[in-house]
Amino acid sequence: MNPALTVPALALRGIRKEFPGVVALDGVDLDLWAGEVHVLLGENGAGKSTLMKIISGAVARDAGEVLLDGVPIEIRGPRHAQALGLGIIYQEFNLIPHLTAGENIFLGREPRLLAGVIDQRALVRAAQKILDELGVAIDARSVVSRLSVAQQQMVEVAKALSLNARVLMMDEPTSALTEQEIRELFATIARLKARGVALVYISHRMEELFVIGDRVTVLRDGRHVGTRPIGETTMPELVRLMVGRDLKDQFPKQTAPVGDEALRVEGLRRHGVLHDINFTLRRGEVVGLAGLMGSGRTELARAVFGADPVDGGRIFVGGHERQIGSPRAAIDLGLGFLTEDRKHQGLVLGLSVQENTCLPSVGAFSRFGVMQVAQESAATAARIAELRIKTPGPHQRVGTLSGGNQQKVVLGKWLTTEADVFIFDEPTRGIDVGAKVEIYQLINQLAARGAAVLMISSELPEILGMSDRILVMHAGRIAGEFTAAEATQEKLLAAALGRAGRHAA
Amino acid sequence: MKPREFLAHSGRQFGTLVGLFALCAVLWALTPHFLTVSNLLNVAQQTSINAVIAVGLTFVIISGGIDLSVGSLVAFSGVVTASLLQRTVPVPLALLAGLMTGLACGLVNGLLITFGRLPPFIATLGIMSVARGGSLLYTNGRPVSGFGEDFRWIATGEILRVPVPVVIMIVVYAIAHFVLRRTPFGRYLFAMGGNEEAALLSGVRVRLHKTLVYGVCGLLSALAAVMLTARLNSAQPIAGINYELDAIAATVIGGASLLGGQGSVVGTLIGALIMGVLRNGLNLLGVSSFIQQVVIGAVIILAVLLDTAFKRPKR
Amino acid sequence: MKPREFLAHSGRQFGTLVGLFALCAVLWALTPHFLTVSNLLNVAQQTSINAVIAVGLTFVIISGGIDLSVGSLVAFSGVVTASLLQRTVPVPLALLAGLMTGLACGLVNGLLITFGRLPPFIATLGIMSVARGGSLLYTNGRPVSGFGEDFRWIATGEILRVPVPVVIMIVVYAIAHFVLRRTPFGRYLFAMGGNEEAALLSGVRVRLHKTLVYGVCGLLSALAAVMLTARLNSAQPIAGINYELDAIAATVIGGASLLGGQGSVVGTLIGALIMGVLRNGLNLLGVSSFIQQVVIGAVIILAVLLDTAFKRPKR
Amino acid sequence: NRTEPTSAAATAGAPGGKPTIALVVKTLNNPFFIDMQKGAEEAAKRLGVNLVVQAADREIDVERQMQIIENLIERKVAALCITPSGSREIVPVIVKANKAGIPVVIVDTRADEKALAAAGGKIATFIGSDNYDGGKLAGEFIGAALGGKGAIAVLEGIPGHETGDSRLRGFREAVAKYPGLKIVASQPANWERDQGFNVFQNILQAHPQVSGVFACSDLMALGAVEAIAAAGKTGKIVVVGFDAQPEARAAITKGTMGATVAQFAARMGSTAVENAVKLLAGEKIAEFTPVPIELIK
Ligand SMILES: Nc1ncnc2c1ncn2[C@@H]1O[C@H](COP(=O)(O)OP(=O)(O)OP(=O)(O)O)[C@@H](O)[C@H]1O
Ligand SMILES: Nc1ncnc2c1ncn2[C@@H]1O[C@H](COP(=O)(O)OP(=O)(O)OP(=O)(O)O)[C@@H](O)[C@H]1O
Ligand SMILES: [Mg+2]
Ligand SMILES: [Mg+2]
Repeated sequence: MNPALTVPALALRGIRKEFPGVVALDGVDLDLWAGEVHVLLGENGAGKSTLMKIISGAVARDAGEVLLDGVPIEIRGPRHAQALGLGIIYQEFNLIPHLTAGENIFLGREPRLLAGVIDQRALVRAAQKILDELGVAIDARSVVSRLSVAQQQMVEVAKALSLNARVLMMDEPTSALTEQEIRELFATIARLKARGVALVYISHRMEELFVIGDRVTVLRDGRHVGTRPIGETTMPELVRLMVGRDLKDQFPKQTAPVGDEALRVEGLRRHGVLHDINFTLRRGEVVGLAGLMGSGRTELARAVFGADPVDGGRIFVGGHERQIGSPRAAIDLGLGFLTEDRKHQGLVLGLSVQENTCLPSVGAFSRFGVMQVAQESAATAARIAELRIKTPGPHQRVGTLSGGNQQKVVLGKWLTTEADVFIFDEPTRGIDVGAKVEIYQLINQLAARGAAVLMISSELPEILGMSDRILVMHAGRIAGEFTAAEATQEKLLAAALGRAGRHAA
Repeated sequence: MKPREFLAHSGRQFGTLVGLFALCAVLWALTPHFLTVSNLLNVAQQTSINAVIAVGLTFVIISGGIDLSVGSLVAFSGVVTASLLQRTVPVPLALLAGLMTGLACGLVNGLLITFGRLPPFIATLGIMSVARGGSLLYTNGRPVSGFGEDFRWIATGEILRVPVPVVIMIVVYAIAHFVLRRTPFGRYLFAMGGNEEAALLSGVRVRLHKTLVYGVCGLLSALAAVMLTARLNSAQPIAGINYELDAIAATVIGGASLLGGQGSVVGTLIGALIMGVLRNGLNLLGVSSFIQQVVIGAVIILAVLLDTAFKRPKR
Repeated sequence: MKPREFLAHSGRQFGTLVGLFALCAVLWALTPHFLTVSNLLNVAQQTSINAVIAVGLTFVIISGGIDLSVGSLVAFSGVVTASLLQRTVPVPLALLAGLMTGLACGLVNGLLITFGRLPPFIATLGIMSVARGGSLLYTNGRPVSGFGEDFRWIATGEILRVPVPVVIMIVVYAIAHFVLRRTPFGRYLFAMGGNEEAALLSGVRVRLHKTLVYGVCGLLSALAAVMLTARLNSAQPIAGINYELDAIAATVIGGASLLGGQGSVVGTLIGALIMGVLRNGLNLLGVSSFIQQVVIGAVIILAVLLDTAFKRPKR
Repeated sequence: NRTEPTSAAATAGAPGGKPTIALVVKTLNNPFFIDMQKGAEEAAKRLGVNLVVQAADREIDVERQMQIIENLIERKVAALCITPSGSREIVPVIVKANKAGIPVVIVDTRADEKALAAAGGKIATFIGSDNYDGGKLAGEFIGAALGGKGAIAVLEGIPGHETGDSRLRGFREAVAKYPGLKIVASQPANWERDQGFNVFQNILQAHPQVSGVFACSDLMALGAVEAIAAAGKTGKIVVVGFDAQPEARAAITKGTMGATVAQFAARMGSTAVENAVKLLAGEKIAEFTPVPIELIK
């Protein structure tokens, strides 16, 4: 009889892993069956990624057993894991910036002409085929550092697929993707499932798991708290398992009184990227900015923030025209910009939670050129508490935090500044449901305090649930503007595809 | 902090310190001349010049750069100071001029790197050559020597029985430690070295601070030049050749990473002392000069091996 | 590719090439002796030794490392080869032994870095000192000289009217270019230098390839040693001092980043030629020795400034 | 089994009560100083004293030499023989040795007398010959060999280095006496053999008429000899070096080199140790012991 039907393809028994100051995993069991999509749920820092890294050979376990087809195995390293047919898409990108997409996809497994010679043509062909099957328009010969975050994510997916693994783990593959790519990805997952691949799927987008999941396992604080067939559970039950309490409202939107104009952009242009951008943000307002991958939302935010030069246009802050030549100038004018790519633009991974949290406010925290350590510590402690950042302490290196907790630190950075115009680019990327609600509440508080918020997001429910007003970008232009009341998912999508919507004034 | 966290945090320094003590213990066992007050002061004095230069390099290296020109700047600022002294310019003025020369050359390095967008290696390699040639031209290749006792006090004087160069070194290290740990400038160095893009987007004026850090490095080279000139009672246009290597070595032994974002002033001091003690010990032992080179290389490797053993991370 | 994309892709090389041509044009205008076949062959020969070392360093630098020991390895492999030749060991055997010496020392560098977890700067600095001391001990500080014509052919011979050293250089560059662009080893160098963690997680055997790359660098240093020994008809224990600086300079002028992940063999060749042409030109022009240093520094800065101007990104 | 330092400086650190004499040269990477070491060792053995020989890695590193001497003073050696890397830069450390009561013998390169007097330092004796005189000898030889006319080239050492500088001054002065002799090129080759080769090869391109070359050291001269061979001009250009290294002597015998200046390093080394021993025994020694400088041709 086919062993695939009697024993799990991969089984974990009593896995334990400890880092200095943290028990990341404590006696976790998990069964993965061929042909199932097994969803892994848990709060930020629950230990999901660590568990996956143990299977992929990136992290060595302290205790426990790994069984492949019922046989205990020792995973010696990433290379060995690949050879065993265990593939993974890491939560944090692991691409080589100066190599091309194709070279990244086949890194370590290049097709050869002779023993020691790479068959570059075959490589490009094979890579292009995988990318095309994924339905993304990426040239396999383009250098990865020039791809957008979403495109890089798709390269990661392609890389994992190229392994032809029998167990494939995906750690938040959709956090950087928009609807379009997510659909393509789900189609791919369905194909793999039919082929008998065992899939692990990690995501904080709860709605997704009911679309593709077969079974779901919940981790909390490194412990296994339950496994359920998808059909036999409900969203509230899972949330309760994850966070240990009920969540009343996923989008606790509160409207604040709308005040004066906080930021106005007129005729902003940047060659090939932004065309005649006009919009206004008012105090107390949360404005959503939707759009497809590559529509230029990030570019717009960078241009306003002084991170990229512009070719023309005027920017008014608090009603006065301002020249914003650098991020420093923007911050001094009361702007804050939470970047979408936390690893490369958001954090200095080698520095501590405290040093990162206070970085934009270093000037404010110093008197006569001397840092006021007490103030810094107080502010950091406040952020750790407010955002429930899971860290052994304020002096922990940010690089060792879980992805979601890193994201919270980026958020904390800007909350620590005295900004009153916030540009949030994908603020809840990688953040668990419980913490999302807290962040939404924070956004409410900011608005209530009289701040203006521009929230860029690829999650339409979030845009719809949290915005007072919604802008939609398409190909570097503002292609539509909607009030919260009139907006629907369909209207936004149509505008994002450049098909409908009315032009903003 | 728990001991383990402490090690994880300052493991590099701790390990190197153990290396330094081990080295001292070995020398103490091998020669009675090592552990005497006068010899230890001697070592401290001999270390002081390299140590002062190494502080500047530590700053630069933490910020993610490198400065090869320090040795040439030692020569250049040295001959400028010396020639002014010979023209009987008052000592404080001559010192100021020398220090400003170093600062100015350092700022040129910085500007080439920030506004000229040159890799730090190239900019400072170029300035290294230009400043060397400049010193030779300025002096016609001859040393400039013979100064008054007031100037030479910088090398020969004592404050509370501690030689002045050692006092200067201690003061420089205290200030540098403070700047690195307690001022915005120090914080920005770590941020730029760790992730320049993130630092920029967090409002750090990267160009300004990068230019400044090379200025500081030049200034410290000039200070070292003053100390060297007073010590030798002469400023040579060919002084300081290969000093950059010693200074970088002290910095890296002390735990800084050439990739930037890591390093400490205390570590650098330990690194400089390891090199100073090692050379002193080999002289005391009368080890032949060929074998000395072998031993120096081996000890540097061993010291840092010992050190990495202390912070071996788990997979 | 569109011209703009082409520039973006190979901008560094293109810019440096313009720099090289500009330099040649200036020299051609200033002296009739520059643009003659015999002089150009001289330049090529004079460049060949640095160029061969620089290839090895380019590999190391692309992989994110550094090798300071190349100069000492030139000396060490040189005296080993020479002393064997003097004991009338057959030339091919002596060559093999010399090359293996370089390879072995390079592998020691690599092992210290991978298994010893030492920073490359420290490991190779240590080996630099050890190998230098070793060469001095081995030879008692004296040169080893006088070889047969068959050995000296490596320096004096011609193949199709091209001097043998130039032929060696061309062959080395052709192979190196192929290795870097078309073999997994070359690919992995870029990967390790670009993001070591990611390379490791992709299943690249980082330790193996890192160890190997230092071995290759040592091997190429040994090849340079053979060329140098044949050229000077003598191997010296103090040969190759500061060669690392020239080689790193050639590599960085050629567009490699000391942070790793970037660089090309062609760029390095251009970089080495810029340095070679520059020195040759200054000799031809009879520029005074002090001014030479100023000019060398200034031209290095200018060449790379010109070059960065070509790839100034929009942001 | 550590021994406590004995009170008498003259016997400290010396196993068996033999006094220790230190010889500090510029560098031991140079055969000239190795010869000096050999001479000193031979004398030390003969006279029954301990000898330590120390040097910096780089000849130009005056500060390192100062450190070495300071450390030897700490070690309380009985006498110091020094070849100064810098004639003026050596003065402060001579003063230190004076203060520690250690007699100083200067070898090969003079300590600057004015600076020494100004600093109140004193040395026991100077043993050696003058680089300047050697340069003059070389100049006179080349003038005679070329019949007083022709184009000559010079290979300098590291720019700004004192040793090379004095040799050059002597050479230039001697050549100036021949109106028909012209120095058409004078370029640095940093004391290195390969640079001697490259630089002279380049000079030959620009000045093919060169008929004589003076190199400030034999290393560079031997590099030039190979460059001449590569250009097929062996025997047509008079090469004069400095230091009389065995290889240079061989080249002179072979006829590929014209002459070299000999300074008798071994004799300087042995005389230095002999003088030091006399000093320790309280004997009087001469203030200056000339060592002949000779042209080998
Ligand atoms: N290298 C490391 N060093 C120290 N602590 C670590 C390291 N890697 C992970 N941790 C800690 O282990 C715990 C689990 O982290 P993990 O990344 O597995 O969480 P996660 O469930 O994937 O969270 P998220 O949803 O935020 O991605 C966290 O507290 C994290 O800080
Ligand atoms: N570094 C870069 N070099 C060249 N092109 C880039 C770079 N970064 C982004 N682009 C391009 O600019 C366009 C817009 O960028 P981006 O994808 O960040 O926009 P976006 O609307 O914010 O999308 P998303 O946030 O979903 O990634 C895309 O076509 C992208 O490929
Ligand atoms: Mg995770
Ligand atoms: Mg974006």
